[in-house]
Order: sequence, then structure tokens, then C-alpha cells
Amino acid sequence: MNLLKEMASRDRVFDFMAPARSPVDVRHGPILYLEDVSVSFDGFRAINDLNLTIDDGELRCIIGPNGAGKTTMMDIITGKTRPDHGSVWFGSRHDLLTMNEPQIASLGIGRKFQKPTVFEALTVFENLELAMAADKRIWPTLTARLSGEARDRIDEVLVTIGLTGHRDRPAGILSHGQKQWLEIGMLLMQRPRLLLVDEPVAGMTEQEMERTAELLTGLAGKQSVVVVEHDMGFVRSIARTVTVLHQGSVLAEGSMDQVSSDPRVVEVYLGTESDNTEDARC
Amino acid sequence: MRTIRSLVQGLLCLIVVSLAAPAALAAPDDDGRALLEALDTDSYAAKGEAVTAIADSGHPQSRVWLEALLDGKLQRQEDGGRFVVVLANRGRHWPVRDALTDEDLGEMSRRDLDRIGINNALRGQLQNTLALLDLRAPAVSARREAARDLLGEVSPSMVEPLNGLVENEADDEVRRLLTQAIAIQRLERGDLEAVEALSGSLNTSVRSALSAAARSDDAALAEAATDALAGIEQKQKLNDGIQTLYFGLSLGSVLVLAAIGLAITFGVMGVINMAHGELIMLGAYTTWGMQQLLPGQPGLALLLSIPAGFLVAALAGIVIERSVIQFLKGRPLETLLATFGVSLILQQLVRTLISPLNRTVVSPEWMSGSLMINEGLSLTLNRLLVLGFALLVFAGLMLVMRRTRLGLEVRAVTQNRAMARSMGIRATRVDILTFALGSGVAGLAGVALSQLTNVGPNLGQNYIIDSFMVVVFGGVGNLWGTLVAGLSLGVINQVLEPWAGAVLAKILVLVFIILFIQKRPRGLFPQKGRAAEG
Amino acid sequence: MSSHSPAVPKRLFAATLLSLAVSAPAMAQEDPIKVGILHSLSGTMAISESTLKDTMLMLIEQQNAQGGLLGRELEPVVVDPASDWPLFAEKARQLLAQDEVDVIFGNWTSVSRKSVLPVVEELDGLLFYPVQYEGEESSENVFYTGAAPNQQAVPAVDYLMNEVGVERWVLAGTDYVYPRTTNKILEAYLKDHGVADDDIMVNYTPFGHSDWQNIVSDIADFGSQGKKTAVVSTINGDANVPFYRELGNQGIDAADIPVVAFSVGEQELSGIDTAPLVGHLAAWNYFMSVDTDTNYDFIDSWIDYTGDEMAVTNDPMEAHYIGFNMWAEAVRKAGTAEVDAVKDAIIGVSVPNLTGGYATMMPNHHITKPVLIGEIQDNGQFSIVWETPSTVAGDAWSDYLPGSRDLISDWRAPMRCGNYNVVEGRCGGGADAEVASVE
Amino acid sequence: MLASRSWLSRPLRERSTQIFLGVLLAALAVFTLLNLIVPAGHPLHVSTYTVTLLGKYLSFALLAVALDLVWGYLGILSLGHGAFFALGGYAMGMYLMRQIGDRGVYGDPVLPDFMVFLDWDSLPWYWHGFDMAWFALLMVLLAPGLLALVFGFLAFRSRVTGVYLSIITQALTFALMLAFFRNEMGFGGNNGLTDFKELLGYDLRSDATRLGLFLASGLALALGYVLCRAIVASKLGRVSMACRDAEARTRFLGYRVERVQLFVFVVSAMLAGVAGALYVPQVGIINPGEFSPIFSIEVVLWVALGGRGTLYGAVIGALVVNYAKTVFTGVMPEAWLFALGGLFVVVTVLLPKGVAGLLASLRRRRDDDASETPAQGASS
Repeated sequence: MNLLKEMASRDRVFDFMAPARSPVDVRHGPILYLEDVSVSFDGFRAINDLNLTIDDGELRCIIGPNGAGKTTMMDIITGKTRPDHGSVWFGSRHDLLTMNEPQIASLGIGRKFQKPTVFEALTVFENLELAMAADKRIWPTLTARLSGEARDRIDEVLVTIGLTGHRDRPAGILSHGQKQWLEIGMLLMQRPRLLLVDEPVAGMTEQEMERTAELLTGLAGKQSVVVVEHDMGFVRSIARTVTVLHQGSVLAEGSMDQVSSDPRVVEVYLGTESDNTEDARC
Repeated sequence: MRTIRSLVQGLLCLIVVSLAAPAALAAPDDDGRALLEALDTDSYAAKGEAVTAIADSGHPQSRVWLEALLDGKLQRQEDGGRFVVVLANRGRHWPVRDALTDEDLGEMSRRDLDRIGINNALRGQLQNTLALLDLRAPAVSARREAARDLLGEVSPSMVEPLNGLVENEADDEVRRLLTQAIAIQRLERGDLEAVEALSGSLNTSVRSALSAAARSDDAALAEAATDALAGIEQKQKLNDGIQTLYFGLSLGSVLVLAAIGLAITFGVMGVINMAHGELIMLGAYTTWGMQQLLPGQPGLALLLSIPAGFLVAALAGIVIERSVIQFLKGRPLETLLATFGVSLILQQLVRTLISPLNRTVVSPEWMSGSLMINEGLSLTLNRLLVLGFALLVFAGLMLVMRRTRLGLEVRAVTQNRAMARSMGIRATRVDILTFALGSGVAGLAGVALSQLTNVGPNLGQNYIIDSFMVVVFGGVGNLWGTLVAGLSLGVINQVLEPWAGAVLAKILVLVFIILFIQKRPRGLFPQKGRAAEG
Repeated sequence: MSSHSPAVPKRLFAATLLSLAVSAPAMAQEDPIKVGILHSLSGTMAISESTLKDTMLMLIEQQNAQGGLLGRELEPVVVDPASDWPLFAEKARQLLAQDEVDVIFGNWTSVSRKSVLPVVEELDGLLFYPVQYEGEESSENVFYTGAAPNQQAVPAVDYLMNEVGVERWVLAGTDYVYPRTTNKILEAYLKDHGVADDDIMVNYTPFGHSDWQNIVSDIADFGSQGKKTAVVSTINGDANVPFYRELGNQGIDAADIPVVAFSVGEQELSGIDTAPLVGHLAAWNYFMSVDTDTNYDFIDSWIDYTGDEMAVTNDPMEAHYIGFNMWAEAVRKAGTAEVDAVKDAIIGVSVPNLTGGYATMMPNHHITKPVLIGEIQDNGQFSIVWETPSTVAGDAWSDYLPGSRDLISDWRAPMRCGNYNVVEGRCGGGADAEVASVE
Repeated sequence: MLASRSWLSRPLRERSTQIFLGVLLAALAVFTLLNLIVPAGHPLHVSTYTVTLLGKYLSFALLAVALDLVWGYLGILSLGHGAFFALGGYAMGMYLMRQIGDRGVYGDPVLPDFMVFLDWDSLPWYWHGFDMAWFALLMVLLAPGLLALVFGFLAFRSRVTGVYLSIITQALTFALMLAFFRNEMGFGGNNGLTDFKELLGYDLRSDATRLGLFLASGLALALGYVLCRAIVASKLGRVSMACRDAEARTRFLGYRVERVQLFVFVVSAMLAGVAGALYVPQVGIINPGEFSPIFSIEVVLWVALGGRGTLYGAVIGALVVNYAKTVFTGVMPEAWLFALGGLFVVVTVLLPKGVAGLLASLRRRRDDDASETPAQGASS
């Protein structure tokens, strides 16, 4: 049974069998739709009958204590982890569970990892160049030459993320915050419809945090943005709608004020907030 | 030329003796000397008669002579014609005793001694003669052993004395064996009734005799023998199945032993220790060293080697960890290269310090031979013990990992180093101990392998790739996985071997593992979850 | 990146060796005669080959102590091909082209010889090859002082057939060319002598095979069919110990199913627990236990040379002893160490072997040898149970293989051909090529 | 076409490549002249023996470059590159065997000698076509290429990477070694293929052919170097490095990581095959020993010593280690394994970036010194 499923997903490896990239259909409501999703590791239920919808152009914050399943949820959306059951739709046309990571990425879902992952050996400019929407098959990549238009676009993003001065430096020597921005910049180069951002301000200074908040709120509207974050101050500063995850399912959803006054949330999360400042992985 | 010379010498001696005989009537051991003189001939037929004569003489030294003869240690001085029993024939000078008087003669040069040679036919006769002597031994086990040796070896002249022995024998098993032995002899003469006495026996000598009878010209005899054989084949099939399984488990246990230490260093610490094979080799050399220290007590030496081998390999492991691996934290591929270098150095060190040649490791008595389940199925003792040893080591290791403070700390450090450190666990110490444990277990594997294969500088090389395959196949970081993987690979290999041949079987197993890893990149028992994705 | 540097220290090395040796003051001031030694000193074959290097150094030292050859000193040039077959060719080229040695003693494995062969032929060198091999080869530049199959395998089978009464045969070998060829020859030979197909079982295993359970149990089965069975083993090196152990443990001893081995000698036995092997057989052209004075003298000087009271001698060492003496004799006869002269002079040369007879170089570059069958004893020595009544001349081409039945080899003028086809009456392909390339 | 030409010629405009090619071609020219013009016996004369030895080193250097492409730039440590090298070598060896024709000892017009004496009556199917040079040369590329394609397809698709991949590449070459040892395979078993006579009609024994092979190896190294540089300097090269440093990130950017890996792996395998094909006629034998895992690990050492991730470093490493091997096995054979083993340890522990890294850091320090002094001067 598993084998069949796997084969069904494997055939997508071939280009000619994969559906041509079609625009995301958001006429019928949300851009992202998770229904009854569950997954367990070694008997531990990381995600438990999770239901979640994100509207087009929305900026959503997701909070929750350690082990609530935030990162696992992102893994499921981006195709890294397969759920045991449930369905995940991007718009009303694309069943994400039938696709692999690059396919999902080329649909327009961008992801920023918890730990900033940029290509440290490459320059800032090259990082953005690789992220740029382009024909990403082998031969075109091998023979690719950068057009003036693309150069302009990269410079544009460099300005947006404030790294113009570091254009030709290896990404590895950037500061932590700069790496975070570079990663967001890379997502922007992809021209995504949906951005998944995992703990964007962890380890940032106050100023950096402000700059990041500006960046993200600036993005909302053009793109849908989902932010997973621990820092309550930061969440409060950017969020319109907040979803609280607990033990793999949604505990509460609403504005920050609504949520923080919910007694259940206070009990499981806010009450223990101080312990969670230095979380590495949930 | 040599033969002529010894023939002449023999003749001369005979003349001398026959001349001297009347004069030396008073000498007590005249008869003995004559018996031995008869052995000193170039005709193996004549020697055979001389052996019979010695066996029949009832001379007190006869057993010593026959055993020495069997071992090639009954010799004669070139000049004086004195017969001696050589006690140890290594080197240029050998300690000897007088064959007749049992007097200690000190050492003699091997140039001065002539061996009384025997061939295979004579060896068989000697063994039978000794077996007949053993059949009168007081110990039941000795009598059974002797009776078993007689199967298929009974000559017509032996039937008479054997019949007598059967009647006086108290032990059922010995009686049954002797009856069978006699029946085989009768079958060889074409006795139809003998078939009945033999049918159902799984003994190879019996099957051999029946097969011969099945081809005989006597139609009735051939038919009866064929029927009896068919019945035996039926029984044998089941035995063969069990035997293949045993072979597989036995091979598997060797793989498990070789791999289990790696499962710790590689699986738990993430160190790709290419010098693992050489740690096994150190264990094996420790066994050799122990046996050099305790000559004549191979069993005791082997038992002592178990702790010693563990310690030696563990110490070597600590040295490797401190000098190389600690600098390569979190760079697994580079530990691979560095430890490969260490393995080359260790190999060459052994070649330079000890010898490029293989070393002799003796199997103690209790590790030779086989355990008889039934007559068609016996399990070789050394492999059985190695199998048991492997399981014991595995159980011990599980205990250490699950039940001790060290095990807890090891698991803590593996899962979250920073966290463990902050809780006061000294991660460096744990690293050292873990690596020492893995290395020590490799040493234990070496002690066991010294009983199965060559002890030489290349020993480790032969096991390193297999070990990695087992660990990866079983799932890195999972001891149970290693056990299951090792045993199942062993069985697969042995099941494939009869029809694919040894080489192809091995290739097929490797290809199978390569394909399996594609299908399940994390092995049989993967560590699931996000930590494993790292 | 000059290639001269490796040669310079080597000369130093050789010089040091020589100064250690008892150098004869009476030696002439002429250039020394250079003797190349091409044996692996590292890697897997070092086990077997490094003793042969020492044997050569000992023989050269003894010769120098007697005043060298033609009044010239002998200078050993030792290189290490490191058990790496392509490296053998490279080192042979180095010996011949850079060091300009007059003769090479070397190689153990067939593949290393095959690797060296084109080089020795191209640069017109002399190679003495001391190990028993599969035959099917004859080169103008190579002298085979080890046994060809008819000097080892065939007589051993004869002995088992006639003296022991064996009717059923297991041909077990390591999967490489020597066992393959030997077993091909034996199969043909056995069938010629009326052995049925069913009574022959052939089995090949990889190098260093250590799990013999299945095969030994098959052999036991094969041997329980009411006919006397023997195993003819061409199992190589490291695989032997586990093989004999398994035989012993499964209760098969030499009286039931004797094993006659062609690759188990004194040196191999020195690293084994001999208990399970006792009574099994080996066929060689020399055993350390041979009871002759020349042999005892050889053993004594070997023990003195190595300083190891327990040092053993073996068949390939005797082959080097014979080969070296033959070469020395041929140099004396020719009055020069020049290759072509020695090549012609050596045919017909007879020197004493260690078993009390003489070895003669035949026109096909193989030598005459007695064949001995020995039983393994618990002290790691062999007790000789049978020997051929006279010496046997080595055949380059087996009489039992269809491809080579019609070939003979004769390097004397005017024939000078390694594979003359007696049916077609012409010299075969290899030599044509030789002529073509010379022209 | 224009586009593809430009990506290939891109490295020729790089200074480092120009220097590398300049040194390599100059060395080729110098050794050729020293061999041809300087009379034998003169201290500056380079013998044909040395030329062949250098030709062997150059083919090893090409192998090292191929390995560095996957290890240094793609982050895949292949412990089985010897397998591709050997397959290329066998393809060449089979061609050379067929060229012997009826000049073998048995004079069979078609069958190689080892088949005659093992009683084969006809040529196995996979030996057909190897009498034609173009086919054999194609196979030199295709045999390793196909193996890499199949193996890589399976492995990368399942995301077998890192340590696991290294271990199964080792298993791959080990399995191939066992297979080629089998005489039934029809590749000459342990003895392999040897006693070659001529290549493309040129006598392999002649000095001119040997010199030609040396030059061919040098040119192949130059071309292989340029090809690898071109890949590395292209956007694909940057994607490779991206896969090496952050595979998941690359995947989320929409690149088919497994295809990038497969492409580079196959190119590397083919280069290794070419290296093997040049190696065989120069050493005169190919046998299963080249498949041995130890050889493949040794190749990794060459690259590690030279400095992974710098193609010229791989070349330096291959030349240095092999030259050292030649010297050591000549002077003090027993010490060679100590030296080799020690090198492994020292390089990984003390010189993780190899000789090239050492040179680079020295240069950087010098540059820093040079640039800092005036800066300090200005600020003070």
C-alpha cells in the first residue's frame, strides 16, 4: 500500500508527467487549506487533526509552546514530511501532498528556516541570483547568463533587505540578523504567493527586530505570510490574526488580544513563556 | 638415494640385532626392541604387520609407540639404532625419550634422527588399532568416541573381536554404534540383512556404505539399499534446512560481533571509524599474545584474552580518540579519512613489530569438534560458542546502554550535547568512554575471530566493509537493528550460497544492501523524527 | 620532478647492504654485476615475498663471499612493487631501464608476472620466476624455476589415484587463473583416466574466503557416496586456515577425505594452528624436512642469516636457490653477464637441488624437478610419503588442454619459438609479433 | 550553441585557469623537449621511463580533478570513484585486447588468450564492438557514465547523502571488484587484461607512442580541468555549492537537487573513465585491483591533501602523493604505509583545506598585511 503511494508520488519526478505550473486558484477563498492533518514520529503525535486556513494576502502569526508542532506543520506544507492522513491544498487546485519540495517551491511557496540557512560560501549577490525565479532545469542553469533586467531585480531586493553594501561578500560572514534578511530576500526573489517564515527574529537586536517587522508587514498584501514566532512583543507588533497551536492542533485563533485573554492559552502557553526564550527545536 | 641408505641401515640393524639377540637374552626388553625393529622398514605393508604385532603384544609401552608413530614422533638414531620418542619437534634440537626404557635422553640434533614414516593407509590402521584399544577404556565417552571412529573402518579381521566387545558392552550407545559398524562391514560383503540394521541412520559412513550397496550387482541388495537411502534422504532434508539456518546464524553472529562495536562508535557517536577492523585485529593478536604467555594452556589463555582483548582494544581506542577524533567533532567524513590513516599505521605497526606473517592461535580442546544433535546433524563447536558469545556480548552491551549511568549519559550526549553538558555531564569523558567501549567490543570480536580465521595484519581489512554494511542496513544508532541485520544477512548469504556460489552470493548481498538503502535510506530500524533528519 | 632521485638513495641503500655483507677484498675493480630483486615488501603479498627477497640477498652475499662472479662483485638492487600489479611493470621498467640490472629475480603471483612480462620482453631482460604456476606461457626472457602443472598437480593426482585409490574428486580453488587452469588440466586428465563427470565436483571461492560451512558440508555429502573421495585444493593463502578448521570441526579428517594442497607450504603452516591439518597432503618439489646434507646446510645458513632459530624454508626459496645457481653457472659459462649470451648459455645447465638430485634448465625455460608428496605434521613440517622415481621436466604447454596440446616451446637456435605448433608446423602468434616489432 | 560555447570558454578568461594551463602546457613542452632533444646520458635527459611515470601521474591527476568536482563542489564524498576509473580502464583494455588479434600466444584471431585457455568458444556479447576504436572510446565514457547514472539516480532520488552515500559507494566498488575477480565474468579475472600490443595502430612499446600517451594525458587533464572549471563557474556550479552547503534550502528554492547531483556525478564519472582509459595503456595492465576500496580512498587523500574545492589543489595532491609513493617504495618500502597513514591523519586534523588552503591563507595574510599597513598609516 505504501509502495503504491510512493510510486504514485515518484512518477512526478519526470517532468513530462508533472502538471504544468498553473496559477494558484484563490477565487474560492483561502490560499492555504489544511484539513484533519496528523503525523506521528515513533508513536509521538506531533500533529493531531490539525485544521488551518490562510487567506490570500493575509499575515498570520502562529505561536505555541515547544512541541506544539509548528515546525512540523511547515515541513508538511513544504513537502518535507508526509502526514499520516489529512489533506493540504494550495488554493483550490493544487493538492500539495502529491508534490515534492521543488514542485511546491515552484508553485510559489517560499520557506525561511528556523536557523538562517543561506549559502555561506556564495556571495550575497549569488545567493539572490540562485533564488531568482528562472528556468531551473540543468542545461539552462549550466548555460545561464545574467541579464541586465535580472541584475536590476537583484539590486532592488538588495535595497529592500538593506544589504547593498554587502553585495559581493560571502554570506558566511554576515551577522545573524543580516542572514535572516538575506534569507527573506531570497524568498522575495522567488516571487512567492505564500511565505512561511520560521522564527525570523530569534537572536536579533531590538533594531534588527524593528527592521524585520517592517519588512514582513511590507510584504503582506502582495503575498500571504505565515510567521511562526516565540517573541510575543514581535508578534504583537505585526500580527492581525494569531493562531495558537498546542499538542499538534489549534487551541485558539483570533486577534492577539482575544487570544491572550483566552484562559486555556494562558494556562498552556503564556504562563510558561519565560521558559521558552531559548528554544532550539520544538 | 635416501631410501636406499635407510634400507641398508635397516638391514644392517636387523643383522646386528639378530646377532646380538642370543647374547642379550637377559635383557628384559628384547621383545620390545624386536617389535620396533619390524617397524623400521620401507615397505608400508610390512609396517602394517608390525603395527598389528605391537597391538597384539600387550607390551606396556605399545600405546605410547603407536601414538608416537601416528604423530610422526617415533624416530630412530641414525647411528646406534636406538629408538626414541620425540617430545617436541620444533627447531634444530629436539628433546627425546628412549622408546623402550622411557629414559630421558636430553636433546638430539634432528640431523641424527630418522623418522619412522607412515602413510594414510597406515594412519587409518593405527587409528583403528587405537580405537580398539580405546574400546576397552573405562570411560564411556572414550568408548563412544572410539566406536564412532570405527564406522566404515571395520576390516574383516576385526569383526571377531568386535562381536566379543559388543556382548560385554554395558553402554547402549556404544553397543548400537558397534553393531552398526559391524553391519557396514557385513553390507560391504553383500549381506542383505545388514541393510535393515542400517536403515534410518543418518551417519555419513552408513550412507556411504548404502550408496555403494545401491550400485551393487545384486539386484535385491541394490533395491533394499536404495529404499533405505530414500528414507534417509527424507530425514536428511530437514537436517539440511536446520543446518543451513545454523550456518547462516553462525556467519551472522560473526558479522554482528564485528559490527556491534561499530554500531556504538558510528551509530552513537557518528564517528566513521575505518580503524575498527584494526581494533578487531588487536583483539585477535591479544589472544595470540596470551597464548604465548601461557604455553600449553590455550583454553585458559583464550578465556583470559576476553578481558585482555577488551582492554587492549579499548586503550587503543582511547589513544585514537584523544589523538585524532576529538579534533574532528561533527565532521564525520573527515573522521573516515583520518581513521583510515590510523588503520594503515596500525597494520604496518603490527607488520613491523610482530611479523608480516600470520600468527598461530591454537583452538583449545573444548572449541574443536562438533556437538552432535543427531547423526545427520552436528553443530561445529567453535561456531556455536562464537554464536553464543556474540549474543552474550550483545546482551551485555544492551545492559550497559540501558541500565547504567554511562549508558544514560551516552544517550544524553548523543541526543543533545549542549543540554547534557549544561546538566553537568562531562561530554568529553563520555566521548572517551563511548569510544573505548566500542573499541573494546571490537577487541572482543577479535578474540572470537581468532578461533575462526587467520590472525594476521590483514584480518581487519576483511571485516570493515561488511561491518559498515551491517550497521547501515540495520539502521544507524540502533543496536537491535545491528543484531537483526547481521543475523539476517548471514542467513541470506548462506541460503544463496549453494546455488549462486560463494562469490556471487556475496555480490548479491552487497547489491541487495545498496538497493535496500535506496529504498529505506535509514536502514531496517530507522531513528524517526526530526532529530534524525538533522 | 626529476626521476633520478629515487635511484640515487637506492644505490646508497644497496651500498649499505653490501658493506654489511662480508665483502671480499680480492674482488676486481670492475663494475659490479647488478641483480634486480622484484618482490613485494609491503601489501598483501609481503607475507610470502619478503622472505624471497631475503633469500636472494643471502645467496648474493654468499656468492660475494666466494669472490663474486667473473671476479666482479654482485650488487643487489631491491625495489618494492607493494603488491600492486601495475606497479610491478613500472618497477621492472625501472630496474631494466634506470638501474640497468643484468638479471631480475622476482614475482610471486601470476598476475604480477603477466604484468611484468611485456616489459621484460620489450627491454630484453632476464627474469627468474620461482613459484609454481599455471603454465600456458613461454617467454624468451623468463625462466620458470617453479613447478608447471605437470610437475605438481598431475603427479599428486596420480598418487591419490594409484596409491590411495581415490575415485571421486573435489577440485576446490580460489577463483583466479592458477586454480582455474590447474583444475581444467586435472579435469581433462581425470576424464582421460576414466573418471565420470559425476565424480568430479569443482568449486571456486573468492580470495580470503573465510566462511566454509556450506562448502565443507557439500564436500562431506559428496564424499558419502561410497567411493573414496579426495579434495585437490588450489585454495590460496589466507583462505586455508578457516577451510581446514571447518573440515576438522565437521569431523572430516585426513583418513576420510584427504586434501592435497598445492599452495600450502612450510611458511603458510608457520602461521596456523596445524592440529586440524595433520595428515592432509601437499605436493611440492621440495620440503624443509628433506633429509639431505645440502638441505641441512641451506637451512643452517638461512637460520644464521635471519637470526631466527625457528625460520622455515620452502619450495619457492629452493626455486630461487636453483635459479640463482643456474644463472651464476650460465654467466661463468658465457664469460659475461650479458643477457643474450646468458640466455643461450643457460639451456642445459645442471645444478644440484636441495633434495639430493640435479635440476637442469630445459630448452623451454622450465627446469627438471622431483615431485614430492608430503603429509602435514603437527610441527608444521611435512613427512614425505611419496616421490616420483626420477625428476620431471616442466611443460610450458599442457598436454591436456585443447588449445595448447599441439604447442611446444624451444628457445634454442634455430627454432627460438615459445609456442611452435607441431600440427601446423609454424611458430604461433606471439613470436610473429615479436619478429614484426623487431623489424 | 552560442550560449553553450560561452559557458565552456568562460574559464579561459579566469586568471587562475590561465596560470594552471600555462604551467601544465609548459611542463608538457619541457619534458617532451628534454626527452627528445637532450641526448641520453646527459643529466638533464628525461628517460622514456620517467615520461611514462609522469603520464601515469597525469591520468591520476585527472581522476583527482573528477573526484574534487563531486566532493569539493557538490559535497558528495565518493569512496567509489576508482570504480569509474577502472571501468574506463577496462573499456580501453578490451579495445587493446581486441587489437592483439591473432598475435596472442594461441593465435586465435578473435578470442583473447585467457578465453582460449578457459575454453570459451565464442566472444561474449559485451565484447563485441570493442575492436572498433570509436566504439571503445564511446564506452570509455558510457560505461562509467551509465553506472553513475543508474547508481546516482537511485541514490539521489532517495536522498541518500553524506556518510551513507560514501559507504554505499564503497560497497559498490567492492561488489564490482568481487564481480570482476570472477573468471566467469569474461574480463580475465584476477589477471585482468594485459600484454597489449598497439593502440590505434601505434606500437605501445615504442618510445614515440609513450611520449604521445604522456602528452595525451596532459591534454586530457587540461581539457578536463577547463570543463570542470566551466561547470564550477557557471550558475550550475553555484547551485552545486548550494546543494553542498544547504541542500534543503536549495530544494525550497525550486531546484531539483537530485538532478543537479546526478548531472555533476555523471560528468565526474565520465572524466574518471577517461583517466582510466589513459592510465591502462601506460601501465600495460588493468585488473580488478583498481576497484579495491583502498585505491578509491587513496584518491580521496590526494584531493584532501591538495585541498578540496580547488581543482588545481586536486592536481597538486595527486602529483605529490604519487611522486612520494614512487620515492618511498623505492627507498624505504616498509615506511610507505606509515607515511601514507600519517598523511591521512595530518591532513584531516591539521590541514583541513589542504595545500591549496594553506597557500591561500598565506596569500591572504600577505595581502592583509599589505592592505592593512597603509590603512593604519592613513588612520593614524
